[in-house]
Amino acid sequence: MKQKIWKWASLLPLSLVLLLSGCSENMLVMRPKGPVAKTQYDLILWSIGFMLLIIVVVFVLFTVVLIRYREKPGMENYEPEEEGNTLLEIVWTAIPILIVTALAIPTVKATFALEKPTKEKVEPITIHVTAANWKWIFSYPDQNIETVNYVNIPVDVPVKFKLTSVGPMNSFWVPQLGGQKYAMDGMETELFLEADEPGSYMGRSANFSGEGFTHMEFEVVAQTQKEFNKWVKEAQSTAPKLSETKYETILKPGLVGRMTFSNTHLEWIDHSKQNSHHAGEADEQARLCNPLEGNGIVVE
Amino acid sequence: MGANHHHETFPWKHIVGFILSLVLTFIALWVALSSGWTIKAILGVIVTLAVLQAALQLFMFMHMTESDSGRVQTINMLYSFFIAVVVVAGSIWVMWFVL
Amino acid sequence: MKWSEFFVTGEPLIYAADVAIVLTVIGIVFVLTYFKKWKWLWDEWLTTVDHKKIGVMYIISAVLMLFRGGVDALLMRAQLTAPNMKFLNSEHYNEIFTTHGTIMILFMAMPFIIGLMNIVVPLQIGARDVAYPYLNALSFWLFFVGAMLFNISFVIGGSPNAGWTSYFPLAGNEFSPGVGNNYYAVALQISGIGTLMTGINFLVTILKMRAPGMTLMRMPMFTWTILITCVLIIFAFPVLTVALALMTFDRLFDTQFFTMANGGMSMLWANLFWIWGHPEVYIVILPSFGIFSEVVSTFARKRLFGYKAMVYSIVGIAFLSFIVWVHHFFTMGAGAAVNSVFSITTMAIAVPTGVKIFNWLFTLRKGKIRFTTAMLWSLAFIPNFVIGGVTGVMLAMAAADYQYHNSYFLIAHFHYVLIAGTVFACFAGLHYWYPKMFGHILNERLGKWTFWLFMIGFNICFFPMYFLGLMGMTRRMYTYSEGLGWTPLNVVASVGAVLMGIGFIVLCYNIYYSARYGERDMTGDPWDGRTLEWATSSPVAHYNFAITPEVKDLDAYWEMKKSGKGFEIDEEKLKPIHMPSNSGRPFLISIAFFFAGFGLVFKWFWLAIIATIFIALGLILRSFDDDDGYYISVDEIKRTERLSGKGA
Amino acid sequence: MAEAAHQYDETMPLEYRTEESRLNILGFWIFLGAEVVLFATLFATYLVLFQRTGSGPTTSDLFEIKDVMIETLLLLTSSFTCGLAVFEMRRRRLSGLLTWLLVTLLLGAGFITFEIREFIHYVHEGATIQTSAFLSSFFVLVGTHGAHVSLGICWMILIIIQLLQRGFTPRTARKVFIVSLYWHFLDVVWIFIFTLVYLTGMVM
Ligand code: HEA
Ligand code: HEA
Ligand code: CUA
Ligand SMILES: [Cu+2]
Repeated sequence: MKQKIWKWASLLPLSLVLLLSGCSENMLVMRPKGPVAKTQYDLILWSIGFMLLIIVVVFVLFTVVLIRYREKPGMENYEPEEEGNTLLEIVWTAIPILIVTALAIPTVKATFALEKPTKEKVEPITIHVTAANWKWIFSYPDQNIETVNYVNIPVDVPVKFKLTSVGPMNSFWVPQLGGQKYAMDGMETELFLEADEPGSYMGRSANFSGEGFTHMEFEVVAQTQKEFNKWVKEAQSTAPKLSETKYETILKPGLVGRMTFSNTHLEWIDHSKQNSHHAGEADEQARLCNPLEGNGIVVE
Repeated sequence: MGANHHHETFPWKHIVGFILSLVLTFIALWVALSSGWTIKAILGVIVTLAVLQAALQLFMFMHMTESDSGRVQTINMLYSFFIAVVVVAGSIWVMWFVL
Repeated sequence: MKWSEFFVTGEPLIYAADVAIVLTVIGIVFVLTYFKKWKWLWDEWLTTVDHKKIGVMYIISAVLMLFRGGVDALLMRAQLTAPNMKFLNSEHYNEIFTTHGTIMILFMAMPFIIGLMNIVVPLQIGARDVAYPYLNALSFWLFFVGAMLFNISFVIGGSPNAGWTSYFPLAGNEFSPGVGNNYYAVALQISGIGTLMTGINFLVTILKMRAPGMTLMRMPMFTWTILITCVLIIFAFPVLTVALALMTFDRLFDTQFFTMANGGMSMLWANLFWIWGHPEVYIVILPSFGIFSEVVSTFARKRLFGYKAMVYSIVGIAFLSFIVWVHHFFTMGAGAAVNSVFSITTMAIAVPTGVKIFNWLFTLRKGKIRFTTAMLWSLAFIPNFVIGGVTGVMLAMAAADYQYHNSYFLIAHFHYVLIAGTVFACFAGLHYWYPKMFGHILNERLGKWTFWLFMIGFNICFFPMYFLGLMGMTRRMYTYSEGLGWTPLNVVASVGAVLMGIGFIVLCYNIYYSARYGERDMTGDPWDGRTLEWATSSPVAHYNFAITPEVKDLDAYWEMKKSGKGFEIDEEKLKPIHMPSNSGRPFLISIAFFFAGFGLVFKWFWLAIIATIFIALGLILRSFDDDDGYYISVDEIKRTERLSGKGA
Repeated sequence: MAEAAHQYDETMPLEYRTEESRLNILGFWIFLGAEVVLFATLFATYLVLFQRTGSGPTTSDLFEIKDVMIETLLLLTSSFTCGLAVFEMRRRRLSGLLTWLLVTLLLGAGFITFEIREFIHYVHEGATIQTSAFLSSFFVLVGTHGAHVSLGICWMILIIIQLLQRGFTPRTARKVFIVSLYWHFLDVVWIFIFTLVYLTGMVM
């Protein structure tokens, strides 16, 4: 029995070490590439420290108790009786309160900080994000560009994502740049992110939205300001115009590849306004959103 | 205890309760429609009046505190009102940003 | 509607299920007929109002549902083992995680706990039965038909597929046009009503029917946790009732609560769902804490350390559980103030829970620990649950949760608390109270095999998921591509799941084996127990206690034994015992509920209306029912007591 | 329940005389606690949605104070007469009990009639349960209350029949008492509907 418990107890820390060393490459959350993700990363590390401490204390106590107080031969007349111990109980109420406080303060600070742009001096760039079944549409109102399933951003510039959705809720998540926020129909949520380093970052929907949800990935390409400007120019001059009919076909349930347009759908519709596209056209909407009537989902 | 109840010959308690509830209702009506106060003040007052009137029903008509379970019944009602407030106020607060 | 739409078609898996169901039904009918057991089934089970039998039926249903939910889990793990698997397509995967989550929480964990509480609570407080035996039967049958209704969706009409949380607008008509989500709304409603009635029933039972001398502060800890759980049920389930009703209206009558048009608000669903949903997870964990308390103190042979603090901490947890729900949607944008407040209330729950953990550890300290199977489950709970709990606190940190939300980190958290908490407790309770239910002990050797297989498998399965979450793997993905580095950990997880499956099979075998060869429990007190249920014979006489025991202290039976007498039955003091009569009505009313529900699911309103008339009829008959029950004579009690070796 | 089910305690009102009755009354109180939360959820829903009228009418377009006041007074009075019924019961006057129960029942029926008229009126104006989130939540909240009142009426009829058949017994007395709790409770709910739905709707 004794060995078994030891073996088992050693399993967890061991696997922890293995996992941390072997897979850290892929642990996107632990490899932040921007100030938002960095804030969260610091908070996570801070909390992991306390959690490990708690786990160690409990595990050590547990093991010691189990080994020392097993029933052994010769204990027949041992009649343990004990009611409690107020002092001890105060200790293990007080210490958790302190730990929780130590966790709560930075949490509240970070939570408030993440509502604001990451930099004060630099004017943020605004990008509207529309989640639709099952693709991500990005609109740059100032640049007058619209992209599908990928988004280019300049590094070191705060990006203000304005999120909304046509249909089911989705969640906009780019682990290496920062935590997620929901995109919901008929309303708008705001998420500030920023990249420190040029590179390509995986983004995906984190909230289940139906059949094609698994494939709702997008790429965030962080570029230097110069490259970004170049891309904007190029897109503005070479990309086709988005027409309303084209836009409707994009909205149809299904998967699409990447696209770029030199205007945005915001010109004629803003899904974040309640009922902007629904009033009186519920049937139309039902037709659009009903997966059975759409062209079906294309899955590899 | 409700035991004293059966010795009474005239339902004083009920009549007083009824008159009070009418009075409270009409005050609420006047406050809402004719007082001309600010919306906040009106809402505050009429909600308070409603709570008063609910308490009135519970004590005057429903004999909440009687029987050997009176305490449990009272705690139960108070707690359910607490949860009710949490649900109503909480929901409004949480979704305020979209309302 | 065409028949081809009515029955789910076109899937080998489902045809296999069809065949299995038909064969099982034929098999059951055949066996019952062949052995002439119909009358027995009706008299002894379908019409029973005995809390012990109702409890057994709850547990049997729960184990069946554990099997169903477990098969779902294994199917999901099979699909996720390798990248780009073609085993399940998206539609099927979506249905499977939805039914897995719903069944495991509502039709496995809850009824398992309710089953144990049915069997144990009246015994622990020295009562003859619950406050409302008839209602208790109705509660069970409502739960049961709700569960059956939910399960047949698999072969008739199609399963719900919007997740156990069924967020709108996805769960609305626009995006889920089939009947699957109607099943969700209606089946949960029916069994939820049953649960609410159970809550009221047991609250009154515990408050009013305790043996003389058993003050609140002398109640066994399990009974305490049930008392508080009932409070949670009573105040949380009405919220679910309303949420599901609104969902039903939206889906069947085109109302606009959660729709995207005309002012509807999908966030409101999430809000209502979690106002119920968070207390719900404590509804399944508090009784588990109670079970662990009983088992730990019995096998450490010590009184529970810090009994009072244990009581206050459950009250504290229950209170807090109603003011934390927003932590399930920190990412919906309610703002920093809202998130901060709910962050702090959530983290606060760590404090009373920690008190409990340390009190258990100190109950063990200086004890005389015996490692029975029930004890192993309870011991394993402590370290495993702490892992789940502290990662819960990490989730509670709003700003950090933006990174964990809906990722496998979350999946790992809640399986750690649900399995190491609730499932371990159910297994501990099952092994511990098994002799009370069936009169024999579950084989310890097989029990330990189950334990080690399941417990190790559990860690292998879910520990890697924390890291999958940090790697960016989100929940509810039916597949993933190569090159993300997720494959090895997913393989590991699936291996763990298989181990758990094997553990479960060993458990089932153990039930069969012990029924045939298991050690009979002649004393009624096989574990040298501390609370009153061990003062009865095993299995328990249908009237429970021949005379009502008098309670002088916490751990009443332990005190009786220590004073040298045990629980003696003085034949002179026996009086006739009043018992409630059996009734077939709860069962029949519930069948009517089934048809009403089925009618609603398919919008066959004529069926729903006819069935509702039957329900009303049943209730009216009940109202005019003058049955006062019957008395068991002193002679019969004497005979029973002597047979069980308890009488003088 | 046990033997105690037949222990009489002469000092108590009839409805509390048996253990079974005491358990049932307490259970019903607890059920009412659950009902409070049920209605609170409906109120929360209504208050979150009532300004989301879509393209449909708003509160001030619809509500008319006269109808509402009639309903309110009918229900308030019925709660009073229901109290009188229990008062008569405690004085052991069957005829008084039956009379006041009947009056209560009629007032309740009057309330329901006016409510149905009100609903029909709204529907004629194009305000149906499907029109907007506001109206869905309005009809479901007020309708749930109305359904409770209708159920209460049916229940009272059953009890009147039983009283006529069996006269005063601990069982019938308990049933009267419980239905009276239910009835008063519905009045409590109505007070909040009156305040938070109608008055608030006319103010905003
Ligand atoms: C039995 C079920 C159960 C239990 C007991 C818990 C317990 C806890 N849960 Fe969990 N939870 C779930 C079931 C459960 N949860 C489920 C099913 C979901 C997901 C639903 C879904 O989305 O599908 C979920 C999701 C969930 C979320 C949402 C995350 C998200 O969606 O992004 C959060 C966030 O705060 C959370 C937090 C907590 C906390 C703080 C506790 C605490 O109660 C834990 C307290 C325990 C301890 C902390 C350990 C012991 C304490 C000590 C040793 C003392 C010292 C410790 C400290 C000072 C930290 N849970
Ligand atoms: C008490 C609750 C409970 C329990 C016990 C479990 C048990 C298990 N769960 Fe569960 N799970 C949930 C509650 C629970 N789960 C919830 C609420 C969700 C969220 C759903 C949602 O997103 O909506 C979820 C989601 C969930 C997922 C995520 C799916 C996704 O998001 O894509 C996964 C993935 O691995 C998983 C796995 C498992 C496994 C392997 C087990 C194992 O412990 C199971 C053990 C196995 C058995 C007991 C098998 C027994 C059967 C056999 C041995 C028979 C073999 C025979 C044949 C195959 C014919 N669960
Ligand atoms: Cu918005 Cu469909
Ligand atoms: Cu929670």
